Amino acid sequence: MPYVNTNPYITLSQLTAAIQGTIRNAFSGKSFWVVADITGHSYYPAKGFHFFDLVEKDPQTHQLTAKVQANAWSQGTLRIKEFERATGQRFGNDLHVLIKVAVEYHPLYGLKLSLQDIDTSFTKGQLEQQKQATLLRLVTECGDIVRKTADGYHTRNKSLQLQSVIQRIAVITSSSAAGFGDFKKSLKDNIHGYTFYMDNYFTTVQGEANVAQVCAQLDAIKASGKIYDTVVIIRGGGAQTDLLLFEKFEIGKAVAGFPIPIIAGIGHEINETITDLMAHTSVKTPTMAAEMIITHNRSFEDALLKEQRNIIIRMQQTVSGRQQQLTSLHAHIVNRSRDLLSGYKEGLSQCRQTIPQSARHLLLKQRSGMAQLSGQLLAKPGQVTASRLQELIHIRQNIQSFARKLLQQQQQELQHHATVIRILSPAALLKKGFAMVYHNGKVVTGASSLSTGDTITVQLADAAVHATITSKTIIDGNESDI
Amino acid sequence: METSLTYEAAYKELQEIAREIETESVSVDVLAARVKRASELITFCQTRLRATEAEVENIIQQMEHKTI
Amino acid sequence: METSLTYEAAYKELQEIAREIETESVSVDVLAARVKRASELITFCQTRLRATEAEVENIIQQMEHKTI
Amino acid sequence: METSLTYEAAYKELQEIAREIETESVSVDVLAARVKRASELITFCQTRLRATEAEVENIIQQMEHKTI
Amino acid sequence: METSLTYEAAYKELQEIAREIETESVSVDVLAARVKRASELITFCQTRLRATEAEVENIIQQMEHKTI
Amino acid sequence: METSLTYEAAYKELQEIAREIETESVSVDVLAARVKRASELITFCQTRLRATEAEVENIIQQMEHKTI
Amino acid sequence: METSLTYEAAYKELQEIAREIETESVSVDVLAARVKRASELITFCQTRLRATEAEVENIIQQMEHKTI
Repeated sequence: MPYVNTNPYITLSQLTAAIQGTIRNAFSGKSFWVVADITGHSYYPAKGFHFFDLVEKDPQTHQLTAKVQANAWSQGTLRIKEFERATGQRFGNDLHVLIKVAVEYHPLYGLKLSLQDIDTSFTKGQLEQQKQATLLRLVTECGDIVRKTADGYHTRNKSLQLQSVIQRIAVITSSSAAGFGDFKKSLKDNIHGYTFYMDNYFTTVQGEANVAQVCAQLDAIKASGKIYDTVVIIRGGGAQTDLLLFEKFEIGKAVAGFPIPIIAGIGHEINETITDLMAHTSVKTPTMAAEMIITHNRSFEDALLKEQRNIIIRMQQTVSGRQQQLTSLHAHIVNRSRDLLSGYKEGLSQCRQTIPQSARHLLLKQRSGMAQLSGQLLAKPGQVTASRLQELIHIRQNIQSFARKLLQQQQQELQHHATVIRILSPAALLKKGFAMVYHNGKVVTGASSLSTGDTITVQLADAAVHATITSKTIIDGNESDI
Repeated sequence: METSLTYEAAYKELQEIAREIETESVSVDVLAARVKRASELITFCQTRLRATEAEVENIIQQMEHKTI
Repeated sequence: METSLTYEAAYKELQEIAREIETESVSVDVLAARVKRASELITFCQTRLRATEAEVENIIQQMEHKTI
Repeated sequence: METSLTYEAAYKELQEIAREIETESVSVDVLAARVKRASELITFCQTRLRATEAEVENIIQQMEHKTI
Repeated sequence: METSLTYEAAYKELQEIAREIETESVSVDVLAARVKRASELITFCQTRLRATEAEVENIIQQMEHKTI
Repeated sequence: METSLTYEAAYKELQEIAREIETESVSVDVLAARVKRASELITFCQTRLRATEAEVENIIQQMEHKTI
Repeated sequence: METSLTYEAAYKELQEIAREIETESVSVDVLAARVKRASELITFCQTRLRATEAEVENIIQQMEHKTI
């Protein structure tokens, strides 16, 4: 049966025109900030066009949930260049971005999103987040070689002491890199004429995929058995972007734990990569790395020359100091010797003075002692005899007077006795009128033996009378008692 | 001069000499010798900084002959 | 003078003599001998010092020629 | 009177007689005899005393003549 | 005078004599001898002292000629 | 008078006699004899004293002649 | 006088005699003898003293002549 078109129809172009009209009606003059990942990116430098897909993935399943083709024409490409400069990140696959797009429909090419602007801060934040995650991982997983400190990160490599002179250098770089050329030239042409020995360990230093290569070259350096003063990592120059390689955990770890001090001269201006943070020293460009090495060596030479000057000055000071010491010692010995001699002279002359003086004095004293003694001896004997004579005279007087006195006294006593006897003699008594009465030839002292008629003789001074007693009266009074 | 002499050792020795002289713990008897040694050390370092490896070797040879 | 005498030993002896003379512990009997000895020691020390000075100066000259 | 009588003995006897008389222990009978004896003794003593006196005075005179 | 006599010993003896005479602990019997001895010792000491002085001065002169 | 008598002994005896007479312990019988003895002793002592005096004076005279 | 007598001994004896006479503890019997001895001792001492004086003075003169 012949095909009969019973359904009414329009042409595709009519349809696409309708779609285009609808979309234009809906989206014309509008633009949208969209968050999406980039895939399938391609860039045509000649035209300055970017073609890429914007996709969205399910966070859990990672299944695509949306996908739209996108492009960037001259205006968008300009924005992208600014973005790359600002972030240090190449616009390309796997980049998570916030972009401003306009929705366009073309009957021939279909639905496309046209990039009008790209949010630099958003990507920077993204990169920073990734970087912080990597750093956290380094600190947690490689705690023995990486440590967070108040002002950054401390690594084993940082703790290594640079040699006083850096002469033996291992360079990790790309052979074709312009930065390597700059580095070599700077070292070679140094104004001080320092010599350097350089071994090149070539690798690709761009693209995240080359992490293993860089790590392998580090291992090769270690395995070489040569002694290097430093390892210099130089990126090949060119675009300021594509630093993601140096943000990688593996490289960070290898650099942090490397036994030779690493100088990173990766060449960027924006911010330091993880490699920079982990390396011993980090400079902005390969030329600066060379300059740093030359300056380092120069400072050693300066130190040497400073010591040399010190030694020269001190040596001269020492010699002149010794000279002074010697001179002063010399003067001292001379002066003291003279003093000593004059002191001895003084002592001697004093002896010479005092001895005669003392001797004369001694003799004088003896002489005066002698004079005194002889004076005593002259005067005293006369006194002795005179006093003896006096004694004699005195004793003679005594004898005379006492002999006379004795005789006188004897005379008086004798006189006294004579007087007493004279007074008491009977003759004296009779003269005074007393009489003695005799009876029968005996002296009568009481009347008891006498009686009346008895004859008694009374003796008087001049005669004796005889009487007879005629009466007798007893006297009882004492009136005449003497 | 010792072949194993490093820049560090040379510098250290130099400092030691400077310190000795400064503290006058070096006697006049060895003063000249010390200065000579310092001179050699500096020469050694400076030469080594600039010369090629072969030249350095040569200098070391000469130094050894002199000092013995 | 003894060939084995060092500057240091000579200087020490010199100081000893100076101290002796200072403290008057040296008698007239030995004073001349001591002063003579001191004179010899000073001469010795000065000779040594000058030799050292010359030597040092020489080394310094060489060093300066090299480094400039 | 006894030729052997001394002044001392005479004087002693005299004193004895004087004491007897004074104490009235002698009777009038013997008093006269005692007084007689006493009188004799006094005479003796006085004679002696005068003789001695004369002699002593004589010696003294001589002494004074000599020493003056 | 003894040949072995030293200035020191002589001076000591001299001082001893001076002290003895001064304190008058020396008798007249030996004074002259002591003074004589002192005189000899002084002569000895002076001779010695002058000789030493001359010698020392000579050495000092030589030293100064040398050092200037 | 005894030839062996000394001044000292004589004077002592004299003092003894004086004391006896003073204390009246000498009897009249011997008084004259004692005084006589005293007189003799005094004469003896005086003689001696004068002799000594003269002798001493003589010695002193000689001394003074010498010393003046 | 004894030949072995020293001034010292003589002076001492003299002092002893002076003291005896001074205190009158010397008897008249020996006084003259003592004074005589003293006189001799004085003579001796003075002689000695003069001799010593002369000798000492002589030595002193010589000393002074020498040293001036």
